[in-house]
Amino acid sequence: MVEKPVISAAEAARKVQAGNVVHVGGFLGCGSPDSVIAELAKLGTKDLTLVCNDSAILDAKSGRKTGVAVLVENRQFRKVVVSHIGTNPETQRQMNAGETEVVLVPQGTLAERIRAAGSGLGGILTPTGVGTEVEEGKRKLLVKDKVYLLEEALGGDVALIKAAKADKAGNLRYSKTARNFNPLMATACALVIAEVEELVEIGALDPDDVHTPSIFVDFIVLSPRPEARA
Amino acid sequence: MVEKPVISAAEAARKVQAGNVVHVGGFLGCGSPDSVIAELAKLGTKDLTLVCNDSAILDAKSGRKTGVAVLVENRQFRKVVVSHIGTNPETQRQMNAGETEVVLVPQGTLAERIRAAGSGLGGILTPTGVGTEVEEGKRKLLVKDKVYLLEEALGGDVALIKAAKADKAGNLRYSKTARNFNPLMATACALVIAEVEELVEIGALDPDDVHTPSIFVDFIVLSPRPEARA
Amino acid sequence: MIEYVENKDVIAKRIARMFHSGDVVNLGIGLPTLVGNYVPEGVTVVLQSENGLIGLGPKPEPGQEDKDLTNAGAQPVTILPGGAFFDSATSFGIIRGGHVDYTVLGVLEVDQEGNLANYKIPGKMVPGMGGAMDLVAGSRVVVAATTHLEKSGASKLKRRCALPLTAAGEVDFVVTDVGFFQVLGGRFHLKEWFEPYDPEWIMAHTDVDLVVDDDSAACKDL
Amino acid sequence: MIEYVENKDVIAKRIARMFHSGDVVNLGIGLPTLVGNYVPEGVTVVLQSENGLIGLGPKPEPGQEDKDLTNAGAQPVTILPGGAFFDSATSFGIIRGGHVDYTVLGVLEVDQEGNLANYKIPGKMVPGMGGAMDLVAGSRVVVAATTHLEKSGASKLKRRCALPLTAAGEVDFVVTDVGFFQVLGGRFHLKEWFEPYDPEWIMAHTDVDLVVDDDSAACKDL
Repeated sequence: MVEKPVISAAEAARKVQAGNVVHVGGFLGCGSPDSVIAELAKLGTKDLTLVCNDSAILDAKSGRKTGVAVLVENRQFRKVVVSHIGTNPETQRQMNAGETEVVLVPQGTLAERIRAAGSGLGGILTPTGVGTEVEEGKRKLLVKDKVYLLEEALGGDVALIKAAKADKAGNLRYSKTARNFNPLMATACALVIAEVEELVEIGALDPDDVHTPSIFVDFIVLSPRPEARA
Repeated sequence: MVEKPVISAAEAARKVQAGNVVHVGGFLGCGSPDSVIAELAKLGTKDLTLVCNDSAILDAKSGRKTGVAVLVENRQFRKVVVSHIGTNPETQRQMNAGETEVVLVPQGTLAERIRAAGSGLGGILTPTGVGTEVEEGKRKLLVKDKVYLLEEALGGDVALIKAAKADKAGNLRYSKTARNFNPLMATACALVIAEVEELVEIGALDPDDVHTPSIFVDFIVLSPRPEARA
Repeated sequence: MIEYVENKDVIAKRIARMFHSGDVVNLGIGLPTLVGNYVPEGVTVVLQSENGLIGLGPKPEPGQEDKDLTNAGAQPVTILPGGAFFDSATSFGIIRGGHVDYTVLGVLEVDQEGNLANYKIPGKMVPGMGGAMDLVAGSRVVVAATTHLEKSGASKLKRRCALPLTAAGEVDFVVTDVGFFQVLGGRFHLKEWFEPYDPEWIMAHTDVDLVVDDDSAACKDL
Repeated sequence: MIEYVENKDVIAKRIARMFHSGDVVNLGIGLPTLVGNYVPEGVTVVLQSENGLIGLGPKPEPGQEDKDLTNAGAQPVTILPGGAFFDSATSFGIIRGGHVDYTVLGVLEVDQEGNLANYKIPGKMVPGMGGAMDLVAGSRVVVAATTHLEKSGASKLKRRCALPLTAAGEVDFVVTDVGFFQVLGGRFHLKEWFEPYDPEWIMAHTDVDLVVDDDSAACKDL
C-alpha cells in the first residue's frame, strides 16, 4: 500500500480555494475536523459553498461554538446546504439579511445525495419531501404507484472529514456518533482531507473493520484528542 | 436489547413459502447460507424467485457445487434475477429450454436496487447499461447533461443471509469477502434469517464494528464452520 | 368548568404505553424525549437516534461524557449493550426503509388530513427540517406529541395546517395532554380522553372534524 | 511474411506498464488477471476485486486457503496489509464513482467507437455481465485486453460490434498481442507496435479505421 502524505492543519486549510464547494463532516460539531476548520477560519478563505449536516452550534448565551459555526460567523460561505440551522442563529440572520444563501435539505436526502455523488449515481428517488416545499422545482416520478422526488447527486471540491484513527495508507475508523456524514463525504469530493486523532502503521487495522478504505483519502492531518495532547 | 429466536436450518427453510421472492447472499457460493439452502433443497419448495449475485457454481467435471446451485438443479426457481450464470450451465440450459426465466442485472445495479428497497428509495439513477440491452423498457433521465437509467428498488419476501458472527440480539459481523450482498439483503426483505457460524452474548460486539444492526434480523440459525463442528 | 393546564408528562406517559418489546422507536427533540422516561417496566424498546446509533441509553454520569457520543440534539448520551453505530446514510436507510416502528415528533401544527408542520415559520423562525421529513415519511407509525392548546387558546389540532408542511398525510396518531387521537379518513377520532377533560370539553376546544368513537373511553391512570 | 502467434503475456506486460504507484486497478477474469504478474518493480498498484476487497494479494500457499476470501472468480486469494473488505454496494460505489483508475477487461469484440462486447453471444452463450457493465461505465480508464485475431483470422477489433454491448463508447485503450491502440474520435490510433509485427501487417490484418499516429513507435522490450 502507498502511504498518504501527512500534512499540518494549516497546510490542509490552504488546499481549500475561494469559491470551492466544501463538504464538512460532523453533526452539530460532533465529528467535525476542528483543527482544519480553525485554520480555515484563520485564513478567511471566502465565497465557499458549505455542504454539511447543519451550521453547528453558536450559542451567544453559553458561548458554546462548535464545528463550522466559526466559518459562518466569519462569513466565509456564500451558500450553505444543510438540513438544520436552528442551533446557529447567525446563519438565520445572514439568510434573512440576504447575505448568505441557505438551502435546506432533509437530512436523509442530504446523506443520499452525497452518497450518490460518491457512487457515480445521478440521483435517487425518495418519498421524503413529497407534498412539501422541498418538492418545488424537482421532478416527480411514479414507481409502483408511489410518488418519489428525484434528488440529484451532490458532490464537492474538497471534503474536510474527521476520523478517530487512520493507518498510514489512509484507511479510516470513526468513533461512535462522530461517524455521521464523514464516510459519505470521503467518497464524494475531488480532494479528501482526513483529520484524525491517531495514526497507526499499515496493517494495524483489521480489513473487516475499516470504515473508509484508503483509496478515498488524499491527505491526513494528525490532531490528537485534546486530553491526549502534550 | 431483545434476543432473537435461534432456530434450526430446517425450521428456517420452512419459513420460505412457495412463490416467495427470496434473496440469497453469497458470491459464487462464498458467503452463502449453506445449511439453510440444504434444508430448502430437501423441502423442495417450488415456484420461487431468486435474487442473488449469481446462480453459483455447478461444475459437472469437477463435481463442485456451491451456494444456490442445488436449488437451480432442483428447479425450485420460476425466475432468477442475477448478474451472472456463467459458472452454472444448468441455469443457461433451463433458460434456453424456457423452463426458468433469467433476468440478468449488472452487479452494481443489483446491489443498488436491493439497497434502495431496504432504504425506502423508489430507485436510483445509474449510468451503467446505457446504450446496451439493459436499458430496454427503462426510463432514461438526464441529470447535468448525462444520461442515466432509472433502476427500481428490488425487495423480497425472505432474505437468507450468512454472517460469521451474531450476538443474541441479532447484530451481525461478516468475514472478508463473504460479506458481499449479505448486508444489503438484510435490509430489503420482510423476513430476514441469518445463518451464522458463531453466536456470542449481547455486549460482546463493539458497536463500532457491527456490520448489520440487530433490528434487521428476525431469526438466527447457528451453523458452525465445518472444521469447528464436533 | 375545567381549566386547561399544560402537562407534558401525561403526553409522554401515554405515548410510552403504545410500545411493545422489540419496537424500534425514534424520539424527537424536546417533548418526545420525555417519552423515554415512561416506558413501562418489562417493555424493552430499541431507541434509534438519527445521528447514527441504535440502542440509545440514558444520560452519562457526570464526568463520563464522551465528545464522540451524542444524540441528535448534541447532548451527551450512552449506548446500551447490543447497540450499534452507523453513518448517516445507513441511519436514514433505517428510517426511510420502514425499519423504525414509531417516530414521535413535536409539532407546530397537525391537521385532520394527517399533515404535520414543525420546521418553519416563514419570516420568523426557520430551524430547518433536520431528519424530521424522513422520519415522518418513513416510519411505520407516526405519533405527533403536542400540548393541546397554544398560549392563545387555539388548538394545535387544525382543519388544515397553515405553516409549511413537514410531511403530507403521514400522521397516524396525535397525543396531547387532553386526549389520544387517531387520524383517519380526513378526521380526528378521539380514542381516549384524559381526566379531568371529557369529550365535551375537547369538542369545544378543538375546531376540527372530530369523531368520538364508540369504543372511546377515559384514560384515568396517567 | 510474419506469422501471427497468440501471446497473452505480451498483452499483460504492456498493460502493466500503464500504471503508476497508487493507481487503483481492477483486473477482469481470464487474460487480465495475468497483468498482475507483470507490474514493474517499484510500482505499487492497489488491486480492487469487485466481490468486496481492496488490496488483493497473491494466491495463498497451498493449505492456507480461506473459504471466506476469494476473488471475483471464486478462487482463493489473500489480502495485503492495509487492505479493506466491504459489501457489494460499496464495492460498486467505488467502481461506478470513478475511484478505480484502470479497469482491464477481456472482450469478445471491441470497436472503433469504443464499444465493447463481452457478456453474451445470443443463442449460444450467455454468462451474464457480472460486474463488467459497471466497471466499464465507471472506471476512469478502460483498457480492453485481447489477442488480436480470432481463430478464423478475423480481427477482434471491429468497425462496429455485432454482439450485444457491455457498454457504449467507454473503451479508452485496446492492447493486443500486436500493438497498443488508443480509441479516439471514432478511430483506432496505433500508438505502439510489438515486433515482429509492424504497422503494415497490422493495417492488413485489422479491418477498421486505423490511424498510425506520428508519434507511434515499436515497443521492443516486451
